[in-house]
Amino acid sequence: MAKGESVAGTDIPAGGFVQLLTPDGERFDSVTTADGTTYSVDFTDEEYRELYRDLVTVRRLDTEAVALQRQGELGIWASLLGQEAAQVGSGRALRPQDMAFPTYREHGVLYTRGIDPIMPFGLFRGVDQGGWDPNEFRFNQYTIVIGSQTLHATGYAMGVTMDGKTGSADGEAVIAYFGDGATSQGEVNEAFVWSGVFNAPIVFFCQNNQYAISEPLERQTRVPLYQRAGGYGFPGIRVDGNDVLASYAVTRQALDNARTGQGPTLIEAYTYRMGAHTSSDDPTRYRIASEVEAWKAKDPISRLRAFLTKQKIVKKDFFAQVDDEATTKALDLRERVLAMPDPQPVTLFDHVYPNGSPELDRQRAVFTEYQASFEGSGH
Amino acid sequence: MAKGESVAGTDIPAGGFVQLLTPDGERFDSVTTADGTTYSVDFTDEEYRELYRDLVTVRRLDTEAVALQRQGELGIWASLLGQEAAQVGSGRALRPQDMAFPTYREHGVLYTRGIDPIMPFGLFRGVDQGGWDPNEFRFNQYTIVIGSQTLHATGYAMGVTMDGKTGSADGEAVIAYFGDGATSQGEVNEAFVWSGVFNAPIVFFCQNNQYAISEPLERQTRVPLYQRAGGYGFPGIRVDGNDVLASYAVTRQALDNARTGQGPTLIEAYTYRMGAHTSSDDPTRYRIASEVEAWKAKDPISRLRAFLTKQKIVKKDFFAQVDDEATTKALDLRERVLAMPDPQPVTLFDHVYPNGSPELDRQRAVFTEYQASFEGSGH
Amino acid sequence: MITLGKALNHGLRRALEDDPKVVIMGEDVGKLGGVFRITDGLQKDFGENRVIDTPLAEAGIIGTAVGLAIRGYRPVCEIQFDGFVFPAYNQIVAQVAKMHYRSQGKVRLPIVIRIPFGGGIGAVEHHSESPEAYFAHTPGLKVVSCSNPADAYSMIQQAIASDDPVIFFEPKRRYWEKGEVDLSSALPAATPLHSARIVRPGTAATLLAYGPMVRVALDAASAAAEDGRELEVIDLRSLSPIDYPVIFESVRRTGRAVVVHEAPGNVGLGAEIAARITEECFYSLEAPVLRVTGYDIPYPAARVEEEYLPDLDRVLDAVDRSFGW
Amino acid sequence: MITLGKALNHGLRRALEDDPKVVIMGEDVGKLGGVFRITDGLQKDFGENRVIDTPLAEAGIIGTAVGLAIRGYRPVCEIQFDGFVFPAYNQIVAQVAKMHYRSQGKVRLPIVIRIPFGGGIGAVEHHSESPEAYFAHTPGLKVVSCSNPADAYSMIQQAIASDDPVIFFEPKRRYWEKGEVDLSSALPAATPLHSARIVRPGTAATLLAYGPMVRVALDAASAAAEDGRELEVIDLRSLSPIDYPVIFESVRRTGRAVVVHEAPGNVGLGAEIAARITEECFYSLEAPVLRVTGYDIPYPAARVEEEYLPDLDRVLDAVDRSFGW
Ligand SMILES: Cc1ncc(C[n+]2csc(CCOP(=O)(O)OP(=O)(O)O)c2C)c(N)n1
Ligand SMILES: Cc1ncc(C[n+]2csc(CCOP(=O)(O)OP(=O)(O)O)c2C)c(N)n1
Ligand SMILES: [Mg+2]
Ligand SMILES: [Mg+2]
Repeated sequence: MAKGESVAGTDIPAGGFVQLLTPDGERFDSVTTADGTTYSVDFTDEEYRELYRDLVTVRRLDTEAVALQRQGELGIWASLLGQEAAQVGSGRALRPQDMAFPTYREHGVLYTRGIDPIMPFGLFRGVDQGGWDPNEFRFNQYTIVIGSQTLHATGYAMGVTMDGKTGSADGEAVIAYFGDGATSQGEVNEAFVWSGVFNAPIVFFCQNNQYAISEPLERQTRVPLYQRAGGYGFPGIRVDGNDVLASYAVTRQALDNARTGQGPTLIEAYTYRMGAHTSSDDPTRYRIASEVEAWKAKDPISRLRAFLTKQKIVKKDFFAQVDDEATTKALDLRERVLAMPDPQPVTLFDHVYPNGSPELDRQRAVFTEYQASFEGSGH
Repeated sequence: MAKGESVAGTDIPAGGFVQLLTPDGERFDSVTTADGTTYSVDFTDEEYRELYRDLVTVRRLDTEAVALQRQGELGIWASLLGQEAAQVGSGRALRPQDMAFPTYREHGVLYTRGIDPIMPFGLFRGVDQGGWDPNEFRFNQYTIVIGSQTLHATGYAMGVTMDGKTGSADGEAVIAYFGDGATSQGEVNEAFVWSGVFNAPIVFFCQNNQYAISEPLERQTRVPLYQRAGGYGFPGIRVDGNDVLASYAVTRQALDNARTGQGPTLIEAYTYRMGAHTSSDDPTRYRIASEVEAWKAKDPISRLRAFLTKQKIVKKDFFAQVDDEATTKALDLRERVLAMPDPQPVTLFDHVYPNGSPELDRQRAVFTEYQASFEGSGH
Repeated sequence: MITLGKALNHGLRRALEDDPKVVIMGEDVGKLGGVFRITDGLQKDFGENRVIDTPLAEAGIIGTAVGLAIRGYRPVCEIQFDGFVFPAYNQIVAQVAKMHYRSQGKVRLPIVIRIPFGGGIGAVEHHSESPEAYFAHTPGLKVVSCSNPADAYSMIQQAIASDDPVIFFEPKRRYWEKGEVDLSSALPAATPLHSARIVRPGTAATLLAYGPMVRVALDAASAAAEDGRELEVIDLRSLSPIDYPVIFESVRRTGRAVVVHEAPGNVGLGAEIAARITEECFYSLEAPVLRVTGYDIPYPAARVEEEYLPDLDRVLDAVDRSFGW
Repeated sequence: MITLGKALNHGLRRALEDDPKVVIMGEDVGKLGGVFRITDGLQKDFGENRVIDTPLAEAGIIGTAVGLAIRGYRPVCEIQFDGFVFPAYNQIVAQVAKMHYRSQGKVRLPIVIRIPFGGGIGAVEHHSESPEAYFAHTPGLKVVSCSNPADAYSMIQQAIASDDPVIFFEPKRRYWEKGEVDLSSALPAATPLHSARIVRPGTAATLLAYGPMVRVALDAASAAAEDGRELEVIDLRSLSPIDYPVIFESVRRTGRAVVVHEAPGNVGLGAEIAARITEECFYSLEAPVLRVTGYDIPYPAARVEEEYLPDLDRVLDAVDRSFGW
């Protein structure tokens, strides 16, 4: 394995990024950026296999979700197809004490946190709003309003500092996920302002999948997104988001910088949304097939597979076995999604306020009485 | 006059800026920044005198306004003391066809546009909301909500492009004023996004007067503000905002770039708010006298005066004459402010909608009847 | 027969044709034609300068529209979903609503802000809200909502032609409902933008609704008619100002009124309408004005939204309660 | 006797003392002590980690407060003036208000958002607004307003101690009004945060007010008493939820009600209160519930604001009209 020649950092050329694994499965030992940082990974064979398992599994679960949506079992689904490496790489880079703030597409990150993948399905099926306890899973609730979670993550990170939980190798770090489109939101830029001013222990992880629904990157910026960071006083770096190794290495480094008190980093993971924006979208209206084809050649899974094969890290039946396991997981997921019960109507009135409200109690009582009036009437 | 040695540009060191006139009145012929741009001015003696007149006049009018406020004749006043050079320099750099979007402090810019300085006094006296026709004066209304005008300016600039009024030397350009504090507002950063994406013919002119009310610059950024621009794909430059010549030169260049189709520039005019934030503020609570003293030595007026004197550009009684003229203007202003009539109560209901509203007509009628009921009752 | 969505599309097209200063702007309004296809084909035919795909920033959409309006343009802004208008709220209430007043009439902002609103489409959070009260409570804004294809076609054109800033609420779950639209009709012949309309005459009680709830009110009236109770249904069309003369006249006749909307009841439009009717028709009322609204909860999960949304049964129940007073 | 502003300062100080998780954040809250000096001296005594001067970004203030709350803190955010809350509106209505519901009770956001509100101080635009209806209409938020120093002292502590997100409206023109405050009193002994209070008993009609208008209502009641008309004055204190039992009981006794607030009347709190009273006390009402409010115009220039603001005369005029019905 050669020493990486690509030079990347705050002044990498457009299109340049940190890459450790080429689309053909060639591996660079390390990459050194212009600022002198060296990125590398040192995985055991089993860890490589584990990464491959993750990638395949999150894609397979995603495929199942797409199917469930088509069959009317989910109201909508936001597929991560094509973004597996960015998500698995960054997600695996998190240490147990770290906290993640996702958008609505980070099913892969969720999976790598060891969370039951069914967790967000309540939201997409429409049986609930997708609520869970962020602190239990060190994984915040999905956020639908574009960009808002970046401020939540920043505030949480300020709290980490206030709690004295930075400045050492076992400090805590925070990661905020968002898309290329989100970089245009005022709130996201305010998160950059605040993180710089308070030297917050945070990593901004932007999955630049080239589109915000139909709008191509040029509608959000005319320079590479990672460069946004410099104007707020922290480093920005672009990584090959289809390379799980580089995504891991760069995120791990940035998180460790954050936890040791060196403040924020913006990571732009350069990737591509292979599917529709969501199941409601029709990408053929705004992008051409050849573009999608070109990105297929950069697939995050096939390159790791090529590497594993070339390096003889895996046994003959490994790939089939992984596929089988993933399918088993997917079918289990399907079964459990189908079994998700619809909420009881009267739960409408629950959890509006921690302390409740007499006005709501009144409305709940009226509602209950009204519902009861239909009993036996076949309503 | 020596060739300026200071090198400034998108990579000038912290504290470095474009300067053509030192606090002692030394003049550099030109300054060349790292990106190769050379800034210089080529004024006639009369033009130098005119600039001096402007500086003294806007300061004198401001002093009068402060006095009027103390005497209870204005509800509030936002003094420009210390920022005269940034405002006169940039204001004089505008060409007649250009459009300015001020905050609430740009009385100096307003003056250089040839506008009667009484125009904003309705707002500060409380007899109106400060409304005028932006297109008549090529000077938008004062904007109080921090940062909002930067988006208005951006939209206006997009309209300039759509009207085909860029791309030549007599094209139109737009300038948006805002403070250091404003750079933290999401809306201002959105204005940067949009201006980059649409290559809008706009100059963002940030008067960094070191404070947002009580908050020092460190609460908004940990790197120089002009560097914010790079991340949006356009140049940023810091200029000595207490140097009227440099402020003129840099703004003129940026405006000409905008009008000829080269897109936005962010100018950070490095200056100091010598007075209180507004008449309601007490700066002794948050800053020390020695800091203010240090900035006094960099006064924008005294340095031009020193230059005019050394260069023998003015006659003996010039300075006294300018002071006298300014005082005459100030007293005239005072008189006219005192004569401003209070609005008629019923005008409350005017101008809510261009097309009116029957509901408002009803409320106006009720109000009028109610008012009439007090007639003769001494109410 | 065309759908309400298509009627809006035709109306926008005609506005673009009629006035070169009209520009459409928003997220995904170009090639995609908007997530609901309301601007379908317009960028292709009018170009990228007239139909502008914007950065993903709602404050930016409205803020730049203000600047474009000062420059002489007539921006028609699309907010993708009701729940995403809030990043633009500052620009709308502090700038769009106030600039004409601030300038003593010297600055007009002929901006239309289109917002697909309301629930019933099985969506996730933030996609089913009814924020109209936030805007109706804001002086300086006019607020309207269409309920059928013919109105959609004329009202969007009237809103664009008006020099007032108009918040234009589109009943998203009715986008696919069809109706007759005379695409050759001239604007001046249309019902004025701020007029309410009696869409079903009746004598027993007055139902007041707008946008997506007009259909529900009409269905309720049909059902009541089978039981021999003739309900009058008024489509408000304009939410601020409200066309009160039509309402008062009706309620004085019927003596009973029920207001229907999806938004939470607390400090909603129904409250204002109830209060005004009571002030003006006190001695005509046989019962208090009743409200059938969303509950005072965040919009709930899709699988239970039908329990949240006013429906025929809840409207009839309110009518019954009014008669039982 | 201390001022209302000072009472808030004492209340905030005590909250900081009582719970190490309480943090104050906002623009100029540190050395300056806020533009109204409500946080005066607190940063000096509690440090920069407890009293945080923030960047000039209201969405940032509320958005980071959400994150701090998830982390276990209890942020008390200051919005400098009423008119500057709108950049934070998205965070407030889409996140703060909804997160507990979204999470099915798993995430509590014990955030207090302090907003000095209302007019009468001769200020320029955006400094005199009354945006409470925007928040009261939003399920998931609790909204309160204090009207006197004693309430200011206890209510701010109760709001901070509450796990509900609370929008805390401070009547800025009453900051300098003095009253007795028992600084040693224990919180549990105070009137509950969401209770209304009869501040002057009466029999002839019920006046309902909150925040800055309570004083106006009390003055009107005094004046009316001289004419032999005993008005009951209720200080609502809580604007969402409203403590209706107290109100209904009063109106059933008096048969007449007048609601007073500074905010524009259209779709304001007065509308809701009028509608609810009418629904619940229909047969007790001698006249419709009347409203004395700001007009439906943007807040006007200072020199004419007294004509805009409800005052003693307008309140009495409404009472007269009620009696003349
Ligand atoms: C404030 C806001 N505006 C609009 C939307 C509608 N919307 C949902 S996803 C999306 C595009 C997001 O693009 P990007 O940030 O690149 O993330 P991606 O979906 O590509 O992962 C839009 C416009 C929203 N959710 N929130
Ligand atoms: C959105 C908003 N928040 C708060 C304020 C209150 N306020 C008025 S001026 C000011 C400070 C502005 O600082 P800066 O941008 O540096 O401009 P300067 O006053 O120094 O010229 C603040 C916080 C406001 N006007 N608008
Ligand atoms: Mg994207
Ligand atoms: Mg400043």
